[in-house]
Amino acid sequence: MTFEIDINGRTRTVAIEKTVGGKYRVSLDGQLHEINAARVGVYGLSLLDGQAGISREVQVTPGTTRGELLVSLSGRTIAATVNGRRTGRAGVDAGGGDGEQTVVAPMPGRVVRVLVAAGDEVAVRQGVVVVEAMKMENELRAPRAGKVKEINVTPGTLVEAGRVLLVIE
Amino acid sequence: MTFEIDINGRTRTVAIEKTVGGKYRVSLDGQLHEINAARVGVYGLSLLDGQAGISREVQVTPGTTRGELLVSLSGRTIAATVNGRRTGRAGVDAGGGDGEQTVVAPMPGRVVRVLVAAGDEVAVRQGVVVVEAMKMENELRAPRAGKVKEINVTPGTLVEAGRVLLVIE
Amino acid sequence: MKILIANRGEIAVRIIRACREMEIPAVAVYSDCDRDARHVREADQAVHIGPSPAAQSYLRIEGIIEAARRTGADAIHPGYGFLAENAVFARACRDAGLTFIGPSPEAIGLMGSKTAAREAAIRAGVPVVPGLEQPFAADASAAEIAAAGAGVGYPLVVKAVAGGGGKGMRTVEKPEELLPAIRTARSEAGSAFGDSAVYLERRIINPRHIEIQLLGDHHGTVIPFVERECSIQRRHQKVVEESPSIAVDPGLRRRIAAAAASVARSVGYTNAGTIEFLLDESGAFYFLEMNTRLQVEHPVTEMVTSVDLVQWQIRIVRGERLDIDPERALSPHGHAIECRIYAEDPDLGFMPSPGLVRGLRPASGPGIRDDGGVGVGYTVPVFYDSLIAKLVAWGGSRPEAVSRMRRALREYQVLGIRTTIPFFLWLMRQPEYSAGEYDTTYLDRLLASRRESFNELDADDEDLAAIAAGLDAYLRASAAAAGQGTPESAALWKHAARREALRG
Amino acid sequence: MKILIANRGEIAVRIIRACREMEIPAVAVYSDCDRDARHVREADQAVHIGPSPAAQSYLRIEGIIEAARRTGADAIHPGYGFLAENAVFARACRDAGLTFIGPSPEAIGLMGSKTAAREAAIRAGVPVVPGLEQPFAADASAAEIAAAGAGVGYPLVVKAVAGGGGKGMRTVEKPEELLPAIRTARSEAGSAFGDSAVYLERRIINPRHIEIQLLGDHHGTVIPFVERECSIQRRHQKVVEESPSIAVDPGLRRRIAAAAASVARSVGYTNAGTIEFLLDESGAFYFLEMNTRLQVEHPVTEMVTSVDLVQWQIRIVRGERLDIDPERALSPHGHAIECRIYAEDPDLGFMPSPGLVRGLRPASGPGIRDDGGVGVGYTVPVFYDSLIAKLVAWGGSRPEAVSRMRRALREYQVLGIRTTIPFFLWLMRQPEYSAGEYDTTYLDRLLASRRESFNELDADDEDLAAIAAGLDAYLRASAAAAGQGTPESAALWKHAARREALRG
Repeated sequence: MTFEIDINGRTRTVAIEKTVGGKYRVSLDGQLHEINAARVGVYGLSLLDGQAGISREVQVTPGTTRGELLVSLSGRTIAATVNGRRTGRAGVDAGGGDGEQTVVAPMPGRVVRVLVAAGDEVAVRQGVVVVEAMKMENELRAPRAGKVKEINVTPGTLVEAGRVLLVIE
Repeated sequence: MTFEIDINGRTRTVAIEKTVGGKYRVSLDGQLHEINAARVGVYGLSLLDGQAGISREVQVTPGTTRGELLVSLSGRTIAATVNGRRTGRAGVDAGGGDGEQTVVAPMPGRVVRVLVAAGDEVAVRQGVVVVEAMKMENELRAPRAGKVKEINVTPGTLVEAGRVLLVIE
Repeated sequence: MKILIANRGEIAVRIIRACREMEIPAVAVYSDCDRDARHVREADQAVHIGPSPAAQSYLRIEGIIEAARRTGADAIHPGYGFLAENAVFARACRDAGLTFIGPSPEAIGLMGSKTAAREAAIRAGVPVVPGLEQPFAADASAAEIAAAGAGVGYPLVVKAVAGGGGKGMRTVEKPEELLPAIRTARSEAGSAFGDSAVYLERRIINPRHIEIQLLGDHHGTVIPFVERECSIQRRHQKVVEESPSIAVDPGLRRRIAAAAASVARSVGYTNAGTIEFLLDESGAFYFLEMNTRLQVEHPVTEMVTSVDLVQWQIRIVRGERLDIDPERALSPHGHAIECRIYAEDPDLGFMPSPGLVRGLRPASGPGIRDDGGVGVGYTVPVFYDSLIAKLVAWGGSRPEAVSRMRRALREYQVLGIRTTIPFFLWLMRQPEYSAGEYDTTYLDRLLASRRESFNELDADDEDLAAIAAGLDAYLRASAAAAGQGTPESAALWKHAARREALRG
Repeated sequence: MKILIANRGEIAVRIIRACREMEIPAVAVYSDCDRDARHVREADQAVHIGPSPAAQSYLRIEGIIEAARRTGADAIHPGYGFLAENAVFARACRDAGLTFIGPSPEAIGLMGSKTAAREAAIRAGVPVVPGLEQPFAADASAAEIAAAGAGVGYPLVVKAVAGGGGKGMRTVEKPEELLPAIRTARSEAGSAFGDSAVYLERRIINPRHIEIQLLGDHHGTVIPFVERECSIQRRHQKVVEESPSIAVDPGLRRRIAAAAASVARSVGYTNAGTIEFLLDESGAFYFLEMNTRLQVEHPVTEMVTSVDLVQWQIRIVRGERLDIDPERALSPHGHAIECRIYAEDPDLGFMPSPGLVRGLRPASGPGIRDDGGVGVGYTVPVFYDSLIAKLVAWGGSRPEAVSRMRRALREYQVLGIRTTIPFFLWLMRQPEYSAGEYDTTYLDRLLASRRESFNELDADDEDLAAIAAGLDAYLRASAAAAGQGTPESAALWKHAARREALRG
């Protein structure tokens, strides 16, 4: 089986072939790994990589938006989608074409400030909208550099989780 | 729905009727409880009982023999079966009629000593067979008082988990 | 005695633990979204007190007093936040014949006002940060405000009179920023504490935030403890606390502790409280405010002094005498560090990350204490503070505590939502942090210049992450094809297969 | 440095934690049934070393040395049990150019023999329990054995020369019981340690088991620590350990510690080791044996002395000098208690209860340390010791530690298998235990007269247990009818419904 994995902003091709007794021949972008894998708990995988038996426990759980997976190891968590854009499973976070990205409200709240205007150039992680929720003002940031294409809210707007606030192209 | 629960050696009749929003009218042997129940995790139930909201977290998991449930609360764990003997789900631990009980090997091992003979009267929790396993000699005990009906092993016998060693009637 | 805990989350769980150790029944209260919260599951009784918004549940005084009455509780522990520093609530408890586990309503009323507390400190001969002695009137004109700002001098800090925890607080560098800052601080303070009054304080340059925990009994004894160092703050919110402070030597410790105790004694303070100070580069310290309650960061004090502060809060209201050796209270045993694990995404500017907790494995082992507040299957709600656990590491020395914290952070698993764990893993590697060279502005300065993700993996780990995502999809597809359903049922199936194998 | 851990379970996890804190890569080894064990998951590398029976994996010296070679490990930590006290293994490591993290093969060989160790103690001027100075020959006649028994006097104890942990040990009250006891002890010792030699010791009446942990560096320094009290034993196996002992005052502490240190110095002992003593009612103490390794119960010492023993084991082999203040090592800070959580059913005579761990929530919070060895989804195998976790409670005083232990035991959840937690909950309520009035025979005497279940619930809890079993069946039936499958998927469904509700 072959999967296209979008992970940490890159697309990787993972081809998996089961060999014997929990062992797998995995080709990652053409590079071969001999992986010994065991399920641990509901979301966990214990991986041993190669002769040296490099050991990592990796947790793969559904994320908070549809189709997104959270992959955790070594204390870090990164987002991934599997065959994501191709199967059309992308949910509220899908901004459209490859060139567009949206800023969505991660939880219900009230828009306090809009820090950019349509047409502005923004840098990656630049603050764009401030939403008050969970008793704090929270600055939402641009997921990538680009130009602000549209702004769907104004200060005072009450938003639900998942609401698209702004589109960057 | 009504269930017959064998728990801690007693049979209890539990009739359950859902009312509203996680609340249940539960009749336990005819005595009424207003229970507010919430699932917590895969096996857990958070119960609030009555106006006083007596709170207990109860974990109900499959046990190590078929059909047996382990019910844990307040740091203790007791065995239960639901409609057990009636639906014929009882597994290796089913000794037959209500009057019979078996002593089974809980893990693979070697029989070291048999402490009783067929026909002997035994008291509840009296040691009956010693099995060496997990590096220790382990004394298996009678689950209830009665008479030893049959003995299926002799010292030296290698036994698997679940093997019936002895029947008490 | 039976104690109702007028709170939720980790602090409610912490108080339940103290109750259980003292064999006192504990009653929880809960809002709609907290039905399956951990504090409800672990209490002996639990009472529903209203809808999810705090104003309709955890902040509703009558509902809480009614819950105590219904369950036969005769004492109320307020935790921190919510009603903990609300003199009206403390008085309502007294009027209802319930013991409020905290200071008197009078002490809360006095010290809960930052401006009144400053006056008390001045009377006790303790230096305060220069600033206004009165809050602005609600209708203060722009000109009045500008004049007051000029009088205090820039940079200055706008502070809410009520509350704590860094809410309703703004730093102002230049006169033209003052009005907008006051507006925001007022609105935040109003929604957080129901009191929008604000005042001004001079901003101390490169200060450390040092605070003194103290306990006072009803027999006139006040015991101050070794200081906590809380200078690691993000936008005035503490995120890491330690005890002792690397910047405080035994002589300074005695002087600050004595100052704190004299303020507390001067107002007849009882129960647990904390006096916060700013320490400047010259070693001078200034009274900042008093928190008339248990603090979030109380565990670091417990770990270096062997004192259970929550148990003492209860013993004090029972009339017991403090029998803690004052010398030991000021002699730290080892070093403790606390990281506040928030349900926030550090890569999105610490945006809250509420949601379903799908898996949870707190760190444990040598020197580690986890004060957790959530369980697996619980949905972290959008209605409250996003603190889900406090991870505390103890070591014989500060470097040992830091090493343990790093190890524990890597061990800690919270699945399904984002947390601040990756941020702490990064922070614990910063050379200034390791060296203890920081002040309250350190973290904001560091974060302002940072653009990289806190979740960066090295190339090999990123490869394994991709492989794991692929294998996960592969195994799920295979299990579905084999009709085994979820991994849970697959695990059962594997177990059955193993048992067969052992028999064969 | 890279350390291979030639062990499994909780002690392997403990050592991995120490490695991580010291930033040393850790390599695990595993047998067939341990593929998904926690120590494999948490190590940096892991190597398969053979089938499940220990003789074919964890006890196979060549396999372990080969694993070290393959992964580039340059040091081996043996943990306890398995090869930890095997001089042949320690020598094989040395020959392979690997650092053995423990004493020299010579010290292991000398002190690992109980009879040789007794001679060493006698030479160091330390009193020993009266008994045989040599083990029986394999072909000793019944008459020789009877004569030896009469010489030592009854009651006496048959003891294996090798090993430890209470295995191969039998108490004999009357001459006619001696031959059968020797037979069983030999067979147990042979299968546990590969050495069936046994000898006899006089049985001390109502003794306490007191032991002294010590560390020795390669520069001639030996530091003894405050004693551990390990008298709570079931059939010679420790189940609860504490530090300090309620029966030892500072004067006695100094004398026992000095005796232990002098034995260790007399044999040039290095690294971690423990000398066990019996303490009789008059306050006299007798050398019993030496364990030339880390002990299961080392955490209680760590918790009252602030010393990380495992880290020190590593630092010592690196050539570091012990810089621990000897005064502090003998001055306990508070009180610590450890309960060994075994996968055993206390209601079936502590029968092993292997099986799938379906859920796990260790206790945590103030004063609690969990040294766990298993994870959710792991099947506790039938091949090894059944210890799955060590729960340690610390308090400012012994009563405080006992209260915390009780609280933590109630909090601890291990789902799917039986454990000894209910037994400990019962033990912690026994008046003799609370008062500290016990000796090594206490627990066996108490258990002999006991017939009730350790899992007894009060009537209300038993009602709720029945209701829960019914509700569980009801909810599973409803979920199945609604096509929702397992509770896991139901939880997801609930989560989705909530999100919808929040939007609406």
